[in-house]
Amino acid sequence: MADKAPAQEESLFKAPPIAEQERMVEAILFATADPVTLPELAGRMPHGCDPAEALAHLRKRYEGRGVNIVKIGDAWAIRTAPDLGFLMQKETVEVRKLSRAAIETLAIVAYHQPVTRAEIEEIRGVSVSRGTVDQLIEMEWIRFGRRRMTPGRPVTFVVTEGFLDHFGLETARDLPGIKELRAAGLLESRPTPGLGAPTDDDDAADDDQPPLFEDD
Amino acid sequence: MADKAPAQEESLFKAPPIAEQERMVEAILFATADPVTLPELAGRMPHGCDPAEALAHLRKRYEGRGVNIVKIGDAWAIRTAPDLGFLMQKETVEVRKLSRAAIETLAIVAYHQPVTRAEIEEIRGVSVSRGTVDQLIEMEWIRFGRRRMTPGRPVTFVVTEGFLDHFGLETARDLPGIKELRAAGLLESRPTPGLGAPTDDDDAADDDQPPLFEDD
Amino acid sequence: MTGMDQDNFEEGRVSVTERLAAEALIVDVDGYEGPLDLLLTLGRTQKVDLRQISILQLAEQYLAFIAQARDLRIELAADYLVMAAWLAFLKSRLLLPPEPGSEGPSGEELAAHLAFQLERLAAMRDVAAKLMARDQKGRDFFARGITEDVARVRRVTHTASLLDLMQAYARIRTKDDFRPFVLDRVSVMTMERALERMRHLIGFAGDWTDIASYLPDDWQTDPQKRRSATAANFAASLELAKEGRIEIRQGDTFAPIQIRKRLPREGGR
Repeated sequence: MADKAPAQEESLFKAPPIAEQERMVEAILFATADPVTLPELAGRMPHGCDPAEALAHLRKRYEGRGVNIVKIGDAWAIRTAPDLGFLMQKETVEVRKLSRAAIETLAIVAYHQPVTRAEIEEIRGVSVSRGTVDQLIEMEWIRFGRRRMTPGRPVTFVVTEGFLDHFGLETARDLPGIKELRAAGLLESRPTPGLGAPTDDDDAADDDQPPLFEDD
Repeated sequence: MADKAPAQEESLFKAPPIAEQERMVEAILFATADPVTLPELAGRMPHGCDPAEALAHLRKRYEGRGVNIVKIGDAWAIRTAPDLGFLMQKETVEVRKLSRAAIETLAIVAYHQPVTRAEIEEIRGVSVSRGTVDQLIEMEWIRFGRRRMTPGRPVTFVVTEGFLDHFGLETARDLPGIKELRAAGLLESRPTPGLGAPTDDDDAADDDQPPLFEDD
Repeated sequence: MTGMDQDNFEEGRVSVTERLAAEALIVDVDGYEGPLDLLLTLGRTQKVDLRQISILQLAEQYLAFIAQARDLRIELAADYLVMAAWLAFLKSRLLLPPEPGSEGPSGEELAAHLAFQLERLAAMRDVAAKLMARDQKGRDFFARGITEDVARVRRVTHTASLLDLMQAYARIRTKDDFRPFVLDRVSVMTMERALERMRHLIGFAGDWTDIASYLPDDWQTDPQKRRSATAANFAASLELAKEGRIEIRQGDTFAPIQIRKRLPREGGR
């Protein structure tokens, strides 16, 4: 890395050498438990820094170490290496036991997102209680996505960055088995023969509500 | 470090290689909410580990990095390198309206400069707190002028270039006079014969410091 | 829909063991996450790949289950009964040749869709389990324990506009009724001066005394001096009250303001 620094100094006028930028990214990531995005990094580092490059170096540096640099959605964080979890019994936080309904709902949102409540119900074959959805929202694992542009403009649900962080996923595309499911056509929304697509009747009343949520 | 591991393995039967121990210490120090003592480390690591040695290696590894291993009392923790503390601040600038006392004091200085504190108090009819004057000086809107050649040789206050700059004035003489204030509806229209802008009789003595403006 | 099945289950003909077995299956009906879940569970008993499941057989299993539940007088949610009705319809579609000119999807299409739904639900169950088996934060891997929150350094800058400045000056100038400006320091009493004076005097006053009586004699005649001294005395009184040295009272709006030395251990004002 040191050999790259001078070149860097030339191209980025006045910006600190890349080795120094790497230290900065290291300090910032170590200081917080929450993932930090590149724009956030850039905003806190001196003008002209290239956090993406510094991050790439840093990530390499921490490969195989007790803590690793991980990507979560569009953000970066340091997490302990999963194989060392056994040392952390003291730190283990009791994750609230999720009901089977909640776990299934979560999985459906993750694999089918953006997905409407009606679609979740169609997949599970049973109505989804408000409590289940509320619980997942409260845990900040799912959130409202964009409204579906279908009659009634139902709200959709998507998983959050917190969900990705919790399950150690870089993106929702890394969900286990998602490729196979897609290949098998099991992530398609197939209308019931003779019925058409799910109609989301219950959300029809909501269309006076402006679309509050953006999907990313 | 890798070359030390085999020796370590011989002497400490079954203990993980020192590089592995170093990873463990790294993960523990990272994830624990409080600084960790050596006995605590030993208690959490597999039997036969030598946390002191692992820690020494780790400490060396983090030398000059963005975060360092530091000793706090008897315990150890990972902390931001002292020179990078500035990254842990996010400056937000909040713009507030100047207090009434400050703006009045400022106005008096602007219209009557050079003016002593006693004169400001006389004009406002209330005492002027040190904080108000200090604030205006700190904002670089007023500064000390020449001392008045009167008993006690009181300091005077004048407005600064910064003041003129902020208020878009070329000189303090450009400040609207009483007539203009009245015309602008800022003064209740109650003309009093003989009233002009301040006359500053006292300043007549100050011929060593020319008044910045003439009244209208 | 289940009338024909019910005939097969006469109370007397059900043995105790059969009955218990049936109950074991049915009593837990609340445990099923709806009819689709129940169908999936029943489908598993066919021990075939879900893709090759016999929907006809499944429909029969389901209908038998519902019949048993009814027989045991177990309350079933409406969902289950709706599904039973639909499966009975599907069964008839699958068994009977389509009526000439009949509309709507064929029995095969309906069966294929049900098979798809079951497969999809099974798949979601499967990945849900895989998801929960992943390393989880706070269980298998951990975030930073000691966080250094980014200090929000709030730098307050003050600002004022020229209008503020002019208004402030106008305010000061109108306060004095446009009296020609003279540096008549002699007719202004500062609060500090009044405070100094009152601190000494307060000890000598016995009971409630009008603050007007604290004005120095030579400040009482000139209205300007009197006004300044009154204001200064009043401000000084407030300051002393704040220090807990005196008490202030005023009987009514515009009534004389009275003060007295604060007596120890006496509340009220």
